[in-house]
Amino acid sequence: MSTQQSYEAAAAGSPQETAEFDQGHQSFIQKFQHLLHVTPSLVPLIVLVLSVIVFGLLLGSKFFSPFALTLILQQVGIVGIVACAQSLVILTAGIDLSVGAIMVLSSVVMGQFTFRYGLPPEIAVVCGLICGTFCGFINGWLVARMKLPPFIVTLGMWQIVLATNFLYSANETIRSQTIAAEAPLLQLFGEKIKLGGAVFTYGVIFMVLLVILLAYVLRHTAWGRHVYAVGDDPDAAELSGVKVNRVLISVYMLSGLICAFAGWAMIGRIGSVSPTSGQLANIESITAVVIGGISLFGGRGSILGTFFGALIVGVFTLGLRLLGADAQWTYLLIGLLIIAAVAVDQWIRKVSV
Amino acid sequence: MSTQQSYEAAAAGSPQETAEFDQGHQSFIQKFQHLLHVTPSLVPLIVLVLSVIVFGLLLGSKFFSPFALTLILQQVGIVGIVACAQSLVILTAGIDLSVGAIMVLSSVVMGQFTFRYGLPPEIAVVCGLICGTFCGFINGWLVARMKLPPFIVTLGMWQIVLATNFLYSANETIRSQTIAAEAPLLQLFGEKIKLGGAVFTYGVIFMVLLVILLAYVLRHTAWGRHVYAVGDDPDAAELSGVKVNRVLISVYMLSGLICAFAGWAMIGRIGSVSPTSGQLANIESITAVVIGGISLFGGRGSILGTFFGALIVGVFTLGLRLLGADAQWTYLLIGLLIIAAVAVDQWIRKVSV
Amino acid sequence: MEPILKARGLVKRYGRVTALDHCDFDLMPGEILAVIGDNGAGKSSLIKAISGAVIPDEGEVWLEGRKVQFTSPIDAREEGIETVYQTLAMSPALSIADNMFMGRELRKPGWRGNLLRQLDRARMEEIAREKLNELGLMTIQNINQAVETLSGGQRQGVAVARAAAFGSKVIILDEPTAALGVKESRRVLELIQDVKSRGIPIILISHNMPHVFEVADRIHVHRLGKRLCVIDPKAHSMSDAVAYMTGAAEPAAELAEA
Amino acid sequence: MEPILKARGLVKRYGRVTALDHCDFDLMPGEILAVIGDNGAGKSSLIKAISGAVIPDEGEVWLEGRKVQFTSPIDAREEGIETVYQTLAMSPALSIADNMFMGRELRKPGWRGNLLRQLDRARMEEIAREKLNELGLMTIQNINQAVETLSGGQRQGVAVARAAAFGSKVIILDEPTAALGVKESRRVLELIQDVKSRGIPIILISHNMPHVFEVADRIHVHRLGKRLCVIDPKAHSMSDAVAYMTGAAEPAAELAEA
Amino acid sequence: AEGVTACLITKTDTNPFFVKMKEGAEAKAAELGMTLKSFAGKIDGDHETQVAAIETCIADGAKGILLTASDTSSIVPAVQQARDAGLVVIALDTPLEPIDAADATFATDNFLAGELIGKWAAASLGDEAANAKIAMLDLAVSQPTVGVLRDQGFLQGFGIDLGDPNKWGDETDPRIVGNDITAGNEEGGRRAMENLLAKDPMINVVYTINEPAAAGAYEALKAIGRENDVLIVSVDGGCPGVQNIKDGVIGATSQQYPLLMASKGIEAISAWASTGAKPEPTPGKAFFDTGVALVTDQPAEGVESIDTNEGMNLCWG
Ligand SMILES: Nc1ncnc2c1ncn2[C@@H]1O[C@H](COP(=O)(O)OP(=O)(O)OP(=O)(O)O)[C@@H](O)[C@H]1O
Ligand SMILES: Nc1ncnc2c1ncn2[C@@H]1O[C@H](COP(=O)(O)OP(=O)(O)OP(=O)(O)O)[C@@H](O)[C@H]1O
Ligand SMILES: O[C@@H]1[C@H](O)[C@H](O)CO[C@H]1O
Ligand SMILES: [Mg+2]
Ligand SMILES: [Mg+2]
Repeated sequence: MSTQQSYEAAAAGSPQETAEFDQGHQSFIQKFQHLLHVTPSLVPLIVLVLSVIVFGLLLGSKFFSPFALTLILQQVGIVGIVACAQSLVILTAGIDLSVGAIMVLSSVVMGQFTFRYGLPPEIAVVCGLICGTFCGFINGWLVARMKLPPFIVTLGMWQIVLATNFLYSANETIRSQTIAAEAPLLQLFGEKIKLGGAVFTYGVIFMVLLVILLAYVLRHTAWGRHVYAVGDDPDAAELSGVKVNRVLISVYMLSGLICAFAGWAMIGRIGSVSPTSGQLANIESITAVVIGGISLFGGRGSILGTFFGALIVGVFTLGLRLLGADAQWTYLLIGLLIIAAVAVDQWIRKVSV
Repeated sequence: MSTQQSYEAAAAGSPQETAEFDQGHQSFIQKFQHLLHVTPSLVPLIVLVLSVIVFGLLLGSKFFSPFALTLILQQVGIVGIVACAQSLVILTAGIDLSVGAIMVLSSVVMGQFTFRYGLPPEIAVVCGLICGTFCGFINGWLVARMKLPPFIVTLGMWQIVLATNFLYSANETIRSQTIAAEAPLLQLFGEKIKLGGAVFTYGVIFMVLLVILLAYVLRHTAWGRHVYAVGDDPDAAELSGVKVNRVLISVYMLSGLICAFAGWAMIGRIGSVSPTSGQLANIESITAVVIGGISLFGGRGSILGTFFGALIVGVFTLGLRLLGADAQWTYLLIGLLIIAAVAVDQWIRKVSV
Repeated sequence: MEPILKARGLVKRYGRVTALDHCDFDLMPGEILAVIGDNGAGKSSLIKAISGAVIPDEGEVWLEGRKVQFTSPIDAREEGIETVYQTLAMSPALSIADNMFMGRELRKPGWRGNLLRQLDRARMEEIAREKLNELGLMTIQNINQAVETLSGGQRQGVAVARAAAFGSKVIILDEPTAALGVKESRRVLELIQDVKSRGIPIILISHNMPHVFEVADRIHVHRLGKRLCVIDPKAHSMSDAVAYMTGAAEPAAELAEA
Repeated sequence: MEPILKARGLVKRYGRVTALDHCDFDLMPGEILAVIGDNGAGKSSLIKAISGAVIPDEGEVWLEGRKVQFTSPIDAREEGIETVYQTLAMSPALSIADNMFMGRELRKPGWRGNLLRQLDRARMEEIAREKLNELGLMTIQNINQAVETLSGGQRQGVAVARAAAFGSKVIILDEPTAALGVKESRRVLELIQDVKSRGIPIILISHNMPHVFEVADRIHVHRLGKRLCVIDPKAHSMSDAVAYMTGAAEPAAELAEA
Repeated sequence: AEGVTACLITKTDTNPFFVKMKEGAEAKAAELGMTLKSFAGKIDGDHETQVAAIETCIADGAKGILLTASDTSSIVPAVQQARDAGLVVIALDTPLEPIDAADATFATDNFLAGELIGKWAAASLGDEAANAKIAMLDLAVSQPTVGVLRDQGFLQGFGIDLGDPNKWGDETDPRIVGNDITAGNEEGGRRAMENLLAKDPMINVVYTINEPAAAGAYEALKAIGRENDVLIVSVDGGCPGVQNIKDGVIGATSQQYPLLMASKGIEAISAWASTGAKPEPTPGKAFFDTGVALVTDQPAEGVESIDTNEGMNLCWG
């Protein structure tokens, strides 16, 4: 038992401390770069702050008023909530093209259960939330158990859920006045708190709380770390003891649930229950996620980034419109700005390696 | 120079042939499985053939006629061409959300250059092709040189190109009759060859030739192998001597060029030059690619698969309409069938490991 | 004595490639069993088949006399079988501590752990640091580094530290020292003997003959997808082992039955 | 004599981690230079910096006396520097032959190659097979296997075979035998000597002291991100080398200048 | 009304109909020295973008909004918010639900537009109308209101029992071969026509949601050589559409007047800004009817129509 190769013994007297290096002149800039490096969501935050400042300078008080700034929050509210759901799925290296459809079907269920079947609105809301979660479960089950690509699963579900929505609702809108009179609970997220000129709807507050909650869960719980691990390398995660299927199914279910909440919040925002809403939710939520710095290949990025990403688009949209650009020019400029925002992001990241 | 550890010498007399194993009873099924394994595009082909058979049995000669079958080819013609472009980009682990916009802008350029500026149609067509290639070049440059995520780049370009298209064309359609009278070259791809009841448009023939050409290039040229290597692992490709940036830019340029051809083919199909066409080209082309078995993570799959993927969607759409499903139900069923098609594909693959 | 882990007639084919060809396997309680063989002989495939990472086409596995059928590595882990795969199985973008505690994270004590289910990062980092120091990996400067930024050997060290810290019934190490330096390899060997002294049997795959002969109680020689023979390192020389595994010599008939 | 490859004052930092700390380097024409050091000492970072795979924060590199600034490994390759990276740099989904000829594919003779630019698969496969056989990798049953399905050692063998086949001015091998079996490692050592006899200098990073002392003309000892000293294997023992690289002993002052 | 800001919010920015509406509004605004800001949904039926646009107009301090609503009842709370903030809101083209949610409405009657082409088709076929085979080329699966109104108006005019008048596709009349969707463009029109032709190649009447869809349907018919024995009817009466009637592509179309709607709307905002007066509706109707006219070169008995020369003069209004 002691065929030990003799030269190996020479290593015995080696020092026992961890290596340390003189970092040289650690200037402020270098410290800042390091901070950016360890907190990637700071980058979209910087882009956001820069764009607020630029539009503020260009537009003055029209833009830089509590009213306009909180208006942006309201305008990105729904997309922000949906983008949270989308972030979770994208973190697992998936994609959810059915978010918009699930959102609108859930809101239709809330509305129709109340008005068609006469259920109490509380129960109808719960049914809507269950509906969303169930759609998410189907997505998750197909992705995790059947090993189908998320893109296809949710593309299929998008069509299925949307068609179901149109068939079930018979394309009928439930009018805002009716809801306000008979089931105001459905419009809960439309309630506002006013502070000076600033207007915060419950929907906006919900979005902010949701972002904080998810940021906590992703960072500070085991489940959160597993979400990252699954997105990073599912085989490695499986081999090192993560119940990959369970994590995937739970992520898609949670995504469905959040979309159902978004559907509820949407009733609050637009007042009525309309089966044609939410058609742009897919592309807008994915845009927010990607501008926010989450990799479409999974496992990298943070939910705070998504939040800032959604706000960046909101700021650009409102700012450009107030500057008087007309619709096609706005689209064109937003296209340019999206690319520019990500280029700045990329550049800051590169500087900060 | 001969501290060689003595025991290593014992390996000297080891045999020099490659290991071989008795494969046991290589039944027909096993050989078939192996074939599926080495030719992954066979799987969507099988799904395609199965669905043609099923619809043929259900619908009889209404579906199983040369007319209906070639009609499917015509209906998937444009998507098929665009899906070729999309496949190339997705093979490099990218995605091109601007395909539809590039297609329609190119067709508008061909039309407007002919009719607004009075250029000969040959030159206008060339300008349109250059326009598409140039849009692709911008995409490629941003992806390769600026290292921006393809999703964002092409999302931005989508908005930019589409807005340019609407601004430039002033939303004016150039009518089919005018084109037929003054610049029939623009409608070239609408010309047909009839063989019995079967109708082949030049557009369909172009699509088939394009698929064959790309299949050859991807499989049998160095550039083709580099496309796969870049999609597989760009760092590894770079380290092993592939000019990754050059490959990426060339892929996006080629994609733009193919989209411009699709735009030309579209003029042939719808007769007129219409700035509102092509709105579904993104999602439909990606669907075809994914159903055809190309991985969205790049580096795996074949262009033939894409071709079959496009045909599968075409068969389902027409088949269901002929079975009498109305538009909403068709939509729902196509959702189900897309999932089912990929599930069958996955199952066949699993069996064949 | 009954083997703690036993396999019979394992077959695994990948298309036209045969990785395991009716392979047998035995691990005795408390022993260090080395598995040696040429590149591509099927060693990794063998341990994947017994740890649930791949499902064999044919053949059976017994753990402590019970027939088991692991369908995932989690099944095996829940039975106390801890494996360091050759590919290391780590999440590149996550930190060292995250990776070490993946699937068995520690929570904060009290309500923050129970109610908020908050992870105890500080403790996990501290333990991770300690385990790495035990292996002599003093060049890891930042315990929060993403695993993908570690050097080849550092990465391997993290994987080995993880298995040693958590294995309870069997520990499987697939080439644990391949990328390690002289000092770090030495530490791993010490660790292996440490684990053995806690009564836990170890399967060690290695190409390093001096190391194998130093620590192994028995040596399973793998060749062309099957167990060629099992030899006693005290009764055979390294040259014998090398000759058998490369096919330069045939083992005596009775060895093949060992 | 002028070094064929020379570097002075290389620095590479990754955030808070220092990988190279004002490191010097010299490779003489026709020699085999071994680089040894602890895990994470910065050996891979060093060769990445001189082969263009990473761009150093500070420092300069000379090739044959000319100052060079490689911004990508392709630049280095075009100068005839061929590298086997520790991570192997292969495209997992592509076949062995595809990987070996990546970036320098052979085309069919005649119009099919010139006009249709058709690859000569048959010849590439044949050459690939031959190169692998030279390394004794007899277990590779199917030359069209995707690299991701190869065993750890087989994969490494493919990478080494590639470098040996194409290197013209300098060949750099980062732990080429780490995952290789006894027989296959032996072949690689023979190959290294073969290459040297063709007059091509080699940089060899390895943790295997007997191998290093067997083939190296000079040994560069790397420690904590810099060159600690350069020793002559005939004048020093393995124990000396190990003591220097692990920090257990300090080299004599004059060595550090070698 | 110098310096007054007005907003125009349309359903999309990609439909020539709305492009013309925008041009009309811009011209009028320039004439009156007003600033016009125009907004549009990204796709037809995109309701949220319209809500955001109304909010932006409020934040921008505009005096009035011209709105073609994508979702006629869902938009009402947002409209109310604008009115509460002192803006005048005028619905163009599409009445809100309820119609008095807007301060005024300048619109075409879309149901009437459909009815006219339905009557014309039935009258042109004469006795053959009883054996007609009809293809219905609609807008989108979401059944937006314009689409439903025109579709159902057409069927009513043709003499077909509607079932539920709030949705299409529930009719049982065997003369209807099927409904398909076109997205309102040429490509969708061609594909939908092909699908229905594969179902029944003997279709002889084609209703289309608008003229681009009609042009696409025509290409499909031409491809099988049936372009001359099928009646295509449509809605809009845009200049290319009227030209297509001249060329025999479309049989008849119901013409609307978006430029008129827009310029009237701008005038109304200007009046509101200077005098606080709101426009009056057409006597006997809840809205100001900008009118609809059937354009065809083959007038049918019992259906009033104008010919293409007049249609050309009036196109886009
Ligand atoms: N997924 C797979 N697909 C196809 N062939 C495979 C796959 N995995 C392994 N093989 C093949 O099976 C054989 C055995 O591989 P294995 O990894 O078990 O070898 P090994 O003995 O561990 O080799 P090494 O010492 O190099 O790690 C090899 O020929 C390998 O190419
Ligand atoms: N991309 C990176 N980001 C952060 N740190 C890095 C990165 N690459 C290397 N390092 C760190 O730099 C140091 C040197 O790494 P390097 O890979 O050069 O070591 P090595 O000497 O090759 O070690 P081994 O023998 O284990 O291969 C290590 O501490 C490593 O963690
Ligand atoms: O209401 C509009 C117009 O009438 C036009 O025909 C376009 O389609 C509808 O949305
Ligand atoms: Mg192995
Ligand atoms: Mg290294």
